Amino acid sequence: MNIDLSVNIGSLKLKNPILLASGTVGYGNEISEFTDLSKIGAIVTKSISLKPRKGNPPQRIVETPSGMLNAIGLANVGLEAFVKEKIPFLEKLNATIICNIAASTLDEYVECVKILEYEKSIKAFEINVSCPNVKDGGLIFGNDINWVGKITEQVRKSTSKPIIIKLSPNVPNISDFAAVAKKEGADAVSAINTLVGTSFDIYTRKPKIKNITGGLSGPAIKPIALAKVLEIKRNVDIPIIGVGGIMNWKDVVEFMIVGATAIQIGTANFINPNVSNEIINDLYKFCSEQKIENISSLTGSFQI
Amino acid sequence: MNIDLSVNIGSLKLKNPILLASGTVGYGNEISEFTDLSKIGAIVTKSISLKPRKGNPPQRIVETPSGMLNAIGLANVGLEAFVKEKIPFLEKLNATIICNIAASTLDEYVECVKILEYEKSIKAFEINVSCPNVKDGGLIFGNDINWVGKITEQVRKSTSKPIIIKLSPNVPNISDFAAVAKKEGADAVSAINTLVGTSFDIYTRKPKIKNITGGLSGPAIKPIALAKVLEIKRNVDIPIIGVGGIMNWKDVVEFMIVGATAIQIGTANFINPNVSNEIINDLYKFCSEQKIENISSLTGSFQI
Amino acid sequence: MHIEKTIVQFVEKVKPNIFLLKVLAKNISSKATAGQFCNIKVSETDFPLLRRPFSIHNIENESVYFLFDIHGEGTKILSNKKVGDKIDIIGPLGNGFNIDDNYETIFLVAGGIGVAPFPFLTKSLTNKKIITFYGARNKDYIYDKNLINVKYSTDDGSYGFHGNVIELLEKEIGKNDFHNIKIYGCGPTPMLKALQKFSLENKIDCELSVESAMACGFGICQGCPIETTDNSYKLICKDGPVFNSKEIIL
Amino acid sequence: MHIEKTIVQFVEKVKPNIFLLKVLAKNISSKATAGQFCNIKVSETDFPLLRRPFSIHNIENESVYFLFDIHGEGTKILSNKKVGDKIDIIGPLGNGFNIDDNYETIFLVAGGIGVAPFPFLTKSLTNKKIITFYGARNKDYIYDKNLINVKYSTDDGSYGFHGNVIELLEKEIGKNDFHNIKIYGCGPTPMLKALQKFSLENKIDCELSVESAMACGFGICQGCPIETTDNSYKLICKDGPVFNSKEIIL
Ligand SMILES: Cc1cc2nc3c(=O)[nH]c(=O)nc-3n(C[C@H](O)[C@H](O)[C@H](O)COP(=O)(O)OP(=O)(O)OC[C@H]3O[C@@H](n4cnc5c(N)ncnc54)[C@H](O)[C@@H]3O)c2cc1C
Ligand SMILES: Cc1cc2nc3c(=O)[nH]c(=O)nc-3n(C[C@H](O)[C@H](O)[C@H](O)COP(=O)(O)OP(=O)(O)OC[C@H]3O[C@@H](n4cnc5c(N)ncnc54)[C@H](O)[C@@H]3O)c2cc1C
Ligand SMILES: Cc1cc2nc3c(=O)[nH]c(=O)nc-3n(C[C@H](O)[C@H](O)[C@H](O)COP(=O)(O)O)c2cc1C
Ligand SMILES: Cc1cc2nc3c(=O)[nH]c(=O)nc-3n(C[C@H](O)[C@H](O)[C@H](O)COP(=O)(O)O)c2cc1C
Ligand code: FES
Ligand code: FES
Repeated sequence: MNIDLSVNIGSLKLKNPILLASGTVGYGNEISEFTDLSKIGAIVTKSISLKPRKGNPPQRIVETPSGMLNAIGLANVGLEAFVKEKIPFLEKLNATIICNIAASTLDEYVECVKILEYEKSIKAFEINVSCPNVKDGGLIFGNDINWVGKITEQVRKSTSKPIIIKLSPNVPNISDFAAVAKKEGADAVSAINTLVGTSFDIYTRKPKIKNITGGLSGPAIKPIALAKVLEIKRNVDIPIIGVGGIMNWKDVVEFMIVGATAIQIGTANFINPNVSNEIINDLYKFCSEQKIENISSLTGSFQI
Repeated sequence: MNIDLSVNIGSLKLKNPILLASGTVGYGNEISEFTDLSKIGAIVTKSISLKPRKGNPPQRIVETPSGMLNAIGLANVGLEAFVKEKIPFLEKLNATIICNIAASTLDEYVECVKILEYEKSIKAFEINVSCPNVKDGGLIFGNDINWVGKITEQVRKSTSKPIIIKLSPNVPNISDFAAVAKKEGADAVSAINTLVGTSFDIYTRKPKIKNITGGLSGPAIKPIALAKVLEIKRNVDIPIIGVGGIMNWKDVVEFMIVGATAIQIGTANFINPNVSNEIINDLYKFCSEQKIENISSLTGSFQI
Repeated sequence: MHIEKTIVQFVEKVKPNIFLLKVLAKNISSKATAGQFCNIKVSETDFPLLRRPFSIHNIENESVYFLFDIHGEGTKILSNKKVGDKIDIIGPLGNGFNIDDNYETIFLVAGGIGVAPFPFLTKSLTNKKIITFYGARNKDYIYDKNLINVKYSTDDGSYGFHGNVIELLEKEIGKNDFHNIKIYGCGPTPMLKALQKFSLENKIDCELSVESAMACGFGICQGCPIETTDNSYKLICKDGPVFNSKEIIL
Repeated sequence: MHIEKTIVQFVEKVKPNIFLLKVLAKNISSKATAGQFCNIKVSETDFPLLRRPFSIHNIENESVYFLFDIHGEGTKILSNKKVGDKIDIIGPLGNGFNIDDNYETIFLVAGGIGVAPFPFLTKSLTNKKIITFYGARNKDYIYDKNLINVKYSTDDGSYGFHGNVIELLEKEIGKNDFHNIKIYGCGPTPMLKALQKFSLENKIDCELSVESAMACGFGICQGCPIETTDNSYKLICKDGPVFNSKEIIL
């Protein structure tokens, strides 16, 4: 049997549904020593802002039960260095690039997209309106449906590439956000970004993370992410990229069943930097065993 | 040194800050074989509704990484049987009773409270506006700030006992909900109820829980619960009862540091039905070692 | 009901996928009856979070035996225990099999690892004519120590009757002239369903030990309901795990 | 950098709270230099979630040694490994100590379990005069195998100098006439701070191996920054863990 792992996110065709999540693989340099990026559906690059950002002071991460908190604060090299140094490297590796953009103002999103519009190897933009770890922008945008609408609208006007809006899970009605994104012209949504969490040292009584709160990721949030994807799938007709706590191929199948067209792997890369390619192999096996010719047939195939 | 573990939640003085969370100890019968309920700060009884509720069909629970989903659906004996059978039993055990009430309409809350107003041994009401597993009421109330305000207002008018509003974590701005509860006369808030989550079988493609979604509890949600308590503490001057993923005395101290006056133990009871009394002993030890005379001095003592 | 820190006396792989665990558990062993179960904390950490329920396989002096197959993470951890390790066990839990002197002949019907409670039950059924019907996937999955009068079936025909255990039962019941039969069944739900049907059709009194996901195991979480024929729910952990086959909807 | 399935050759309790682990790791052993570390998956399950970073204690043929103390759940699990168990290890990671031929005398300054990388470093520093300053909580916490020329301090005075290792260093430095000294330090942050101050005041070249919480260990999570004196951040896992003491703000 011929197994077809390819999936379509709007006009974007990917060789398989496995993407690497923004912020969990940098710009591909380091992880490329462990895994073949040319075989992955796409790499979503670390959130890029117009100017470089130092990020938050340490301590930035802490482990929690089946998860971790991070408050990296969007540390990144800035748009210029990204274009000059990072894109050429990824091109050389034959990686499919989705560029994730973060910004503190509506104009900054637009400006970034306009500049990057001419980078041929960027196949799509993922618009991060949901970073919990920065003071300006971030969840001020991501938890406000009007902002999400406006940002989508303006970004849509500024690019012909597919745009994916990365949604915040810290809201009771994520499907309303997906609906707005769709209405304003988004090609897809990613769900979910991290959930706001914290952790304190009981002796010093200080937060373990300098930023006080951080974003919770990892297996702990998987049930929540699945519920958010399902909620969107049942209410809005837009391709969904599922993210949150995926550790193995079973998790991928579960996300696709509840409605994801593709998925992203985040925290799992830290533990096994080759996990994405292992998962792709495992998905082949699963599809063969289950006689699933097109993996895309899994999407939204839940039986309720 | 004399250690004082007692805490005040408004006018309600409790011998220690350890409460048993609603829905995780029934009405005390079974767990009383494992733990001495007279020594616990209080037992919060399983959500009671005006009429008995059968609850949701099986399967109702599933384990998840460091957590579990439940969709019990507020199965309960109803107000009448509660008064006749359950309260007398708890009285005999010398347990301090906080009665949790769930309802599908505003009137039902009011009616329950009015009937129970005359039960002397009920020391306070916890108003559950945040159950994720029922069709009517539940999160329709809990995620809507106007409903939370109205319910608090009406319940306040109907009772002279302390009232505690149990808040939903499925919102981006829990402190606004706490502020409304305070404004309308609540004596305290409990944070948090469970987060909406799901889990699917990848072979049958069916939800593992018949209700499709369930409420996520256990250590997985602890970082989120801590962040919610901290958010309320920094914005609203109201006693907070911390709930979510508490497994041991360290977790209790952490919740108190970020702002909890008292805490509730939920899922942990299933794993160790005597954990509450073990924690009380451990807190004594901790306070002695750290020379903390009044445990209440921990509340909100974070160093930021 | 006790929360007991038991001590591992041995864990043995008795079949390719089946393990026998023996723990020293004074309190639990002195109270247990056949068909009851225990809720086992398989690790000392918070992972896996929940306890795992297992039938009491047998009791010997102050020891309790469990028979289990490797299912997922929890049973894997349990299978790796070493002599002397401590295991935190709550038990005995639930209501076991009702032993009723009115019956002459007892059929024990086991599917797969559902055989677990039957050695203890066999021991408890003194002065009865017992026939054990034991269905397994194949020869390698049969562990029949401390069972008596066993008739086997295997799905692949590698041992005994080729087919499932209910088919075997149907075949055998016609052969002999049994009096006053009572059936005790334990196994996967599809088998129990078939057994329920069989017992109703043949008007044989039948008790079934059923399974469900469990969080607490003793009635506080309401997580383990089973629908009853009078249109309400009972709790498998507290009201069961053994129910009269007429009482429940599988 | 490799993801290697290593095989446990032994785990030994060498001191009440200190364990020595030896694994067969062909790839890692052939590439490692002193001061580098590995990121170890202590269990085969998803718990604990993250790897645990450990300095390479020593290399012998195709084996890698780690020396660790029991800190929390992860190190406890590691200490329970058995001969033949498989452990998934990523390494060698980071930049080790710079071995510079311009120096005659080498001071190794270790605080507590910070002694871990020094046997490998000692072995790598051929033809140098090495003095090892080793501070520990008390006698029971000293594990000095494969170190040379050791001067001890203990917090409680139970062995060697009574005080901390920097006080010992200050005392000893006055005594002798050392030439061309280079210091390599590893230990808890307060000790490294004191050592940094000491080396700056005494104008001695000094490299410090620092610690931080880590998620990935090789530069993809940005979780392990350290502030540098030129007002930016470097990554401890990738740019370190060894830094020149002048370069970083502790
Ligand atoms: C009353 C009762 C008695 C049982 N007696 C035995 C016995 O004697 N021998 C035996 O091998 N097994 C028995 N089981 C089944 C046993 O509990 C499961 O095989 C075990 O919980 C699987 O755990 P795991 O971590 O290995 O599997 P996983 O699949 O990783 O477990 C995930 C979750 O699902 C639950 N779960 C998975 N399978 C079952 C199941 N069949 N029943 C209930 N919960 C399940 C687990 O408890 C856990 O919470 C019994 C179950 C019940 C309810
Ligand atoms: C580069 C490097 C080299 C190290 N070398 C050694 C060594 O050779 N021997 C040794 O005993 N220890 C060493 N450590 C410290 C070791 O990593 C921690 O003791 C270990 O991670 C604790 O894990 P745990 O699960 O037992 O503790 P827990 O406290 O339960 O761990 C909880 C979390 O905090 C992290 N954490 C806790 N303490 C530390 C710490 N001191 N540094 C970094 N992360 C920590 C853990 O990795 C984990 O994510 C080193 C750390 C680093 C960064
Ligand atoms: C260390 C870390 C850094 C992250 N940085 C970003 C980021 O820059 N932009 C972004 O959109 N998401 C970022 N995320 C969120 C992830 O892309 C992903 O949405 C989230 O981690 C949930 O997936 P996971 O559970 O698989 O990690 C980051 C996550 C982690 C753990
Ligand atoms: C099985 C189960 C049933 C619950 N039932 C109720 C309920 O009836 N009313 C209520 O207010 N909360 C209910 N809860 C929520 C708990 O009271 C608590 O808020 C939540 O579980 C988080 O705490 P934990 O992580 O310590 O369990 C229930 C939780 C569980 C796990
Ligand atoms: S398992 Fe908790 S009530 Fe049955
Ligand atoms: S630990 Fe991930 S970048 Fe250093």
